[in-house]
Amino acid sequence: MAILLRKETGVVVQGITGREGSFHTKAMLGYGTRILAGVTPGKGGQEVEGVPVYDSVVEARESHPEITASIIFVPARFAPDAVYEAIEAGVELIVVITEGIPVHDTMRFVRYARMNGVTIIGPNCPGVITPGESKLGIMPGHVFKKGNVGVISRSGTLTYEIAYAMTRAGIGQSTAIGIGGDPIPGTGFIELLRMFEEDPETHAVVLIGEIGGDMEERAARYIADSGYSKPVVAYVAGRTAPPGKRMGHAGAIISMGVGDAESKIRAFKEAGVQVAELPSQIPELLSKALKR
Amino acid sequence: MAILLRKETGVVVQGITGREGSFHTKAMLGYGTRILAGVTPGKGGQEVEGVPVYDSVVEARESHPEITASIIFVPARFAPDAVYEAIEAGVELIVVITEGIPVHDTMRFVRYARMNGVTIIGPNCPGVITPGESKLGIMPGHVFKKGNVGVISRSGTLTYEIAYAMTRAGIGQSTAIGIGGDPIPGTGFIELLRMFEEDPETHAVVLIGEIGGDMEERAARYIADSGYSKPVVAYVAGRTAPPGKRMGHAGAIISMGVGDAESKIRAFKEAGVQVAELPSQIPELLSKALKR
Amino acid sequence: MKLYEYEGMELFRRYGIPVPGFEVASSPEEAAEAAGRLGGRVVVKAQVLVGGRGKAGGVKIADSPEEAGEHARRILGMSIRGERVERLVVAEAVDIARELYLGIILDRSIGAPLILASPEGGVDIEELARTKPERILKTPVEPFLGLKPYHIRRVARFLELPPDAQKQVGQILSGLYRLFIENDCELAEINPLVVKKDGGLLAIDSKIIVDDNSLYRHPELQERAGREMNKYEAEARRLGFSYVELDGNIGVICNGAGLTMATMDTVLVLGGRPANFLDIGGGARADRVEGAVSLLLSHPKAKILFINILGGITRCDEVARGIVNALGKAEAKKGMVVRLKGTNEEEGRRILEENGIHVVDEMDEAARKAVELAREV
Amino acid sequence: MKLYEYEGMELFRRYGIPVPGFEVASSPEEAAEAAGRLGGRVVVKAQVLVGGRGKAGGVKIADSPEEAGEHARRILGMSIRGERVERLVVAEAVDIARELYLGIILDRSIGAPLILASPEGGVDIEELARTKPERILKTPVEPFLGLKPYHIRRVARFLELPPDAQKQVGQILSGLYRLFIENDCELAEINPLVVKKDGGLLAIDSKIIVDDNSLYRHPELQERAGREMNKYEAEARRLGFSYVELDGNIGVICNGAGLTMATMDTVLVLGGRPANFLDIGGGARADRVEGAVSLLLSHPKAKILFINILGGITRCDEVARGIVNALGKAEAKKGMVVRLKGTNEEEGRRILEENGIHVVDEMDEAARKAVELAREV
Repeated sequence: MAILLRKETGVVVQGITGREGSFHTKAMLGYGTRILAGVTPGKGGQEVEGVPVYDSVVEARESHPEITASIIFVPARFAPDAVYEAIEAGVELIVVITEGIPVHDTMRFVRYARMNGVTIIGPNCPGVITPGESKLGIMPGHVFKKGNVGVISRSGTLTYEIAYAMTRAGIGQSTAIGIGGDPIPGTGFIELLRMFEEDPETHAVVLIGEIGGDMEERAARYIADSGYSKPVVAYVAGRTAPPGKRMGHAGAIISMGVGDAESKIRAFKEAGVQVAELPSQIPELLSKALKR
Repeated sequence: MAILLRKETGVVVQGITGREGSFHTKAMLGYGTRILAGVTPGKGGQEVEGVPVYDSVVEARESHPEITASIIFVPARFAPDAVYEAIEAGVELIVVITEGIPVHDTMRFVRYARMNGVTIIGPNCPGVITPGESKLGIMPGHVFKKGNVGVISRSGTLTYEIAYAMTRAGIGQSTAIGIGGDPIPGTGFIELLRMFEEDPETHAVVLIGEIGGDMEERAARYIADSGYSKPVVAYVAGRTAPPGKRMGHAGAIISMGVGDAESKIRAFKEAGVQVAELPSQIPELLSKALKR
Repeated sequence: MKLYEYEGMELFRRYGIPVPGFEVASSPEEAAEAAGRLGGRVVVKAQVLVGGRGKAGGVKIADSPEEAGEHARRILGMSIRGERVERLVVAEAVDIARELYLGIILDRSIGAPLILASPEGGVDIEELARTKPERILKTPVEPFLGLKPYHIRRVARFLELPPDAQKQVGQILSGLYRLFIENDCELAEINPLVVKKDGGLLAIDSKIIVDDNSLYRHPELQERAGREMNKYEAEARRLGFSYVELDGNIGVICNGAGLTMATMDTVLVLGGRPANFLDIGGGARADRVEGAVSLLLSHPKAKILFINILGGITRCDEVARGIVNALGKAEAKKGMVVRLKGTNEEEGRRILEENGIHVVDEMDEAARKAVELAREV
Repeated sequence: MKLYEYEGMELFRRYGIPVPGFEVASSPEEAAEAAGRLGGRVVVKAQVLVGGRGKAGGVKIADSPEEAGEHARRILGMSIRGERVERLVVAEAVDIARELYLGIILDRSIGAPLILASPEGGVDIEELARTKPERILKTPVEPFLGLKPYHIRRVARFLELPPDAQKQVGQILSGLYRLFIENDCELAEINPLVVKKDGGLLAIDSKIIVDDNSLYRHPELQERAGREMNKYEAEARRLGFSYVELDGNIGVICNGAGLTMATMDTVLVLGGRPANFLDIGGGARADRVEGAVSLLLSHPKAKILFINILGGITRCDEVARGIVNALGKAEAKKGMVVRLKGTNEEEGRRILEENGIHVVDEMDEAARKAVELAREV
């Protein structure tokens, strides 16, 4: 099963002719992603890695009605426009790779997408991968392996580190989602936990949190209150972070007394979630949880 | 069954202390409407016809969580604010009686309500009545009678005229809705036709249209394309209306070649809908349709 | 409320939409002087709210101030579809390479602004919609988001403009959208939007309709509202009635727009011709009814009166009193049919019958009677 | 980006939020002159970006220009939580009846602006949220709709203000909301908002944080960004790294914010203390890596270096070359642990080992090694 992304999912790449867009189009095609079209305004008629380029998402979807997902590699100033264009054109899943989008812009397109029933992953994220099927993102595909553990993370490289450790320990992933490091992600922990709950092929979930905001605390409460049926293992990065300082990600900041790692770790523990002290402990915790 | 409004529906009256609001509160209470609270900012703590008045819809709902519907008697300049307040407070059905709201304001709150899953009836409308159960509007209750015919109308007085004719002919109504005479109604013919389709107690539907826009044409297409299962009888007012002139209702205008009565009547006939030439013919057409 | 071309052009200028130099003139002398100031060739255009002024001879090109004055003399005072020309626009003539269409309407079916664009401008857009719908781009704008760069790109592509014109289209469309939103427009149209020989874009005609309900927040427009009305329309407006004149001879007074239209339709179906639409609204008291009845009693086209009231909030006794009072003050007598139903019906009927006015029970019967009376006059 | 109090007060003024008369001074003389111009009692306030200046003695009342000058002499140059006071605000003293709190934050959990209001102003809002949460009103604003009259009524009621103050609250809250939106704020706070003895409202302190990602559209702010940084922070900013200083002695360089934090956490768990957060980002080439390594080699606090790279888009060979280049140019030698995994791992390892740098395979092992080395220095 997996969630969000399948082998069949038809994809359009927005910003396909750019350096990032073309590089990752090649990598995604190599992984098996079904990229049907690309979009760069003014470059309609060209081709990138054999993928036809259109001037607009509407035109791309007219020619390829099977497109239901988009991945956006457009610079921060133009990314919101690309999101709205994709929503208007009827795309159902939008992965926004772009980093550095002003949070007021993100707030608007995230709300608008939600009101229109469109799922956004990101911005400032590595994307989504369903190992062995399709990759809608910039993660190195080889560290992932098909399996039964769902991964939800606010981080990029740390996710690859953890996925790689899992893979080496023989624990594969059903789907792995990097929700992005910005303060307002399009899709949060709870929505994805819900999707994994309904996915019969997912037997356990890894949550990789970090300082900033209270998404981990809310997820912990959701797990406790909903009687979440699958084991959850968590890791929270940023125990050394001082208050008021942005730790790389725009969202990784302890502010107004909210968002430190201890609060999140405590919340997870109180919700019965196994918390790894080091990323390297996750495979072992998962093995134990899956055996039960 | 009926649609939208039942005996149990808990109601708040926004603008209850005004002349219109208090007058119709009394009339609605007399009809049996379950009015639990009223709202007028700054008048919290007062009573109108025994109904407690609050400063805000949030406070009214906190004290009366059974409130799911609102009726708005607030002047045009303040009505949009009242609608947004009701949406934010979690009301599910909002009847906007107010006439003269700028259409750009209406466009915004209608879209916003739709995105939030809230049903708006109106603005500039007589409201909704489920005869024998509840009345959320300004129509004279006695012309209606419990029965099996759904009524959907863009008009006020004309609806009473037709309902009265039906009632005298022994044909009662399941629910009657005046959607209002403005160019952008919160709820249109098609949505209500759909609700009546699913209501087992509704055996036939009367559609009372008028010039302006193409809602009648779209409803006709919907009836034809969906294979609508219940007989529909229609009347279209405004055959004498000249183009470019507003016939009372802000929405009753033939403009840019769209909206004349002939086009609507033709569309209904092509969709197999019985069209009455005079309002007085409706009861007879209904009797025939219901006998089949 | 419809704006005159020059009012729209002034709005265009205010919103950064390029327009040719122009002046407004209301005499041949002013027109000649304006042409002199503008220099070179000018266009003299009648300012009317109805369409079709070109075919009616209301638009002329002049090569000199003298010629502009001569055209002005011929056009001023002209009647175009019943509207007298009081004012002219004198505008710089433009070297036109292509004519485009660009407009924004408030689309009722989607409940949002809809951009209309066509590479075939200068023609009647309704006509084009019928004959070549594929030549019109319709692209909606989400009012909560406003105009986005992708709308501009889409429109520029459809208008077959070169990439370097995109910025100018963006400026024009952004200006038109802001104008549309900030002025509560139902329609804001540039037709034609011309591409000059040098590639630049220029709006050379405007059509703007502002929502009447919004006029309270546009005081400068509210002052001007109703300026094209005749005296009966102005009086109805003053009294707060919805009122529209038609060509028939049966004056119609009802409560409620739908009932009024249905009443007129019934008259038509039964062989009569209504003289007007007059809706007294809900809850009218005697004085308002008196005003409505007096208005039609004084109107030469309404030979007989048909009053059809279904009382809800409106009380029949108040209606009856209003009718009686109007009749008492009227100079001319006219045939009258009254149908009265609903709240306080008995009292109303009593008042009317005491004053010798017969009350009919049913709408169809009343309409039939009115049509009969009208045949006799 | 945090704004100084006076910058916030200037924004308040620009958005129609009433503030007392004030001037900015950077010397005792300027402070005394400002006090003279303002007349009467004034408050002399240290301008720092950290909190707690009141307790640190950074806020004083003066009854005369001379006294203002004396206060200024004492406050200027003061260090408040490590921040040197360079500037003062000299403001009219106000007769205060009540102190309120009014702020707008961009709430992450609802993804919308959230208005915070409390009748207990002048105190730390975080503290109040812990101790008396019921005394804080939280009301969200839908960004597509903006501030509505019902928000204003709700806030005015909660602030226990008389009905005639509602208009003034509306003006202040509308101004604050526009300021918040137009300046891409994460936080815009008036604390306290005071009710004067005469009933009027006045904002007498500001706290404003602007989203760093938005600075490109606020050029006047972008110019000032980074002004509070020390030389290492400024250098890291120039090079485009995310960089934060801590109190430990192990310099950390990683790719990716999450991995950097996790690496620091691992150091901590294994008994060490990181000196910094330094994320070189994705796809860094040799020159960028060289810059990062050189920065920490020159930093006195980083006694040993721990480089942890998981290559994806980042190539390990480029990382290795960057490290070698930096070491070649460095004046001081420092202990170093390198963990390298992923794209072009073998090549990177070869380059480093040719230059005598041992590469560790696993992150935990590497961290343990770094902690050991740090103990020895």
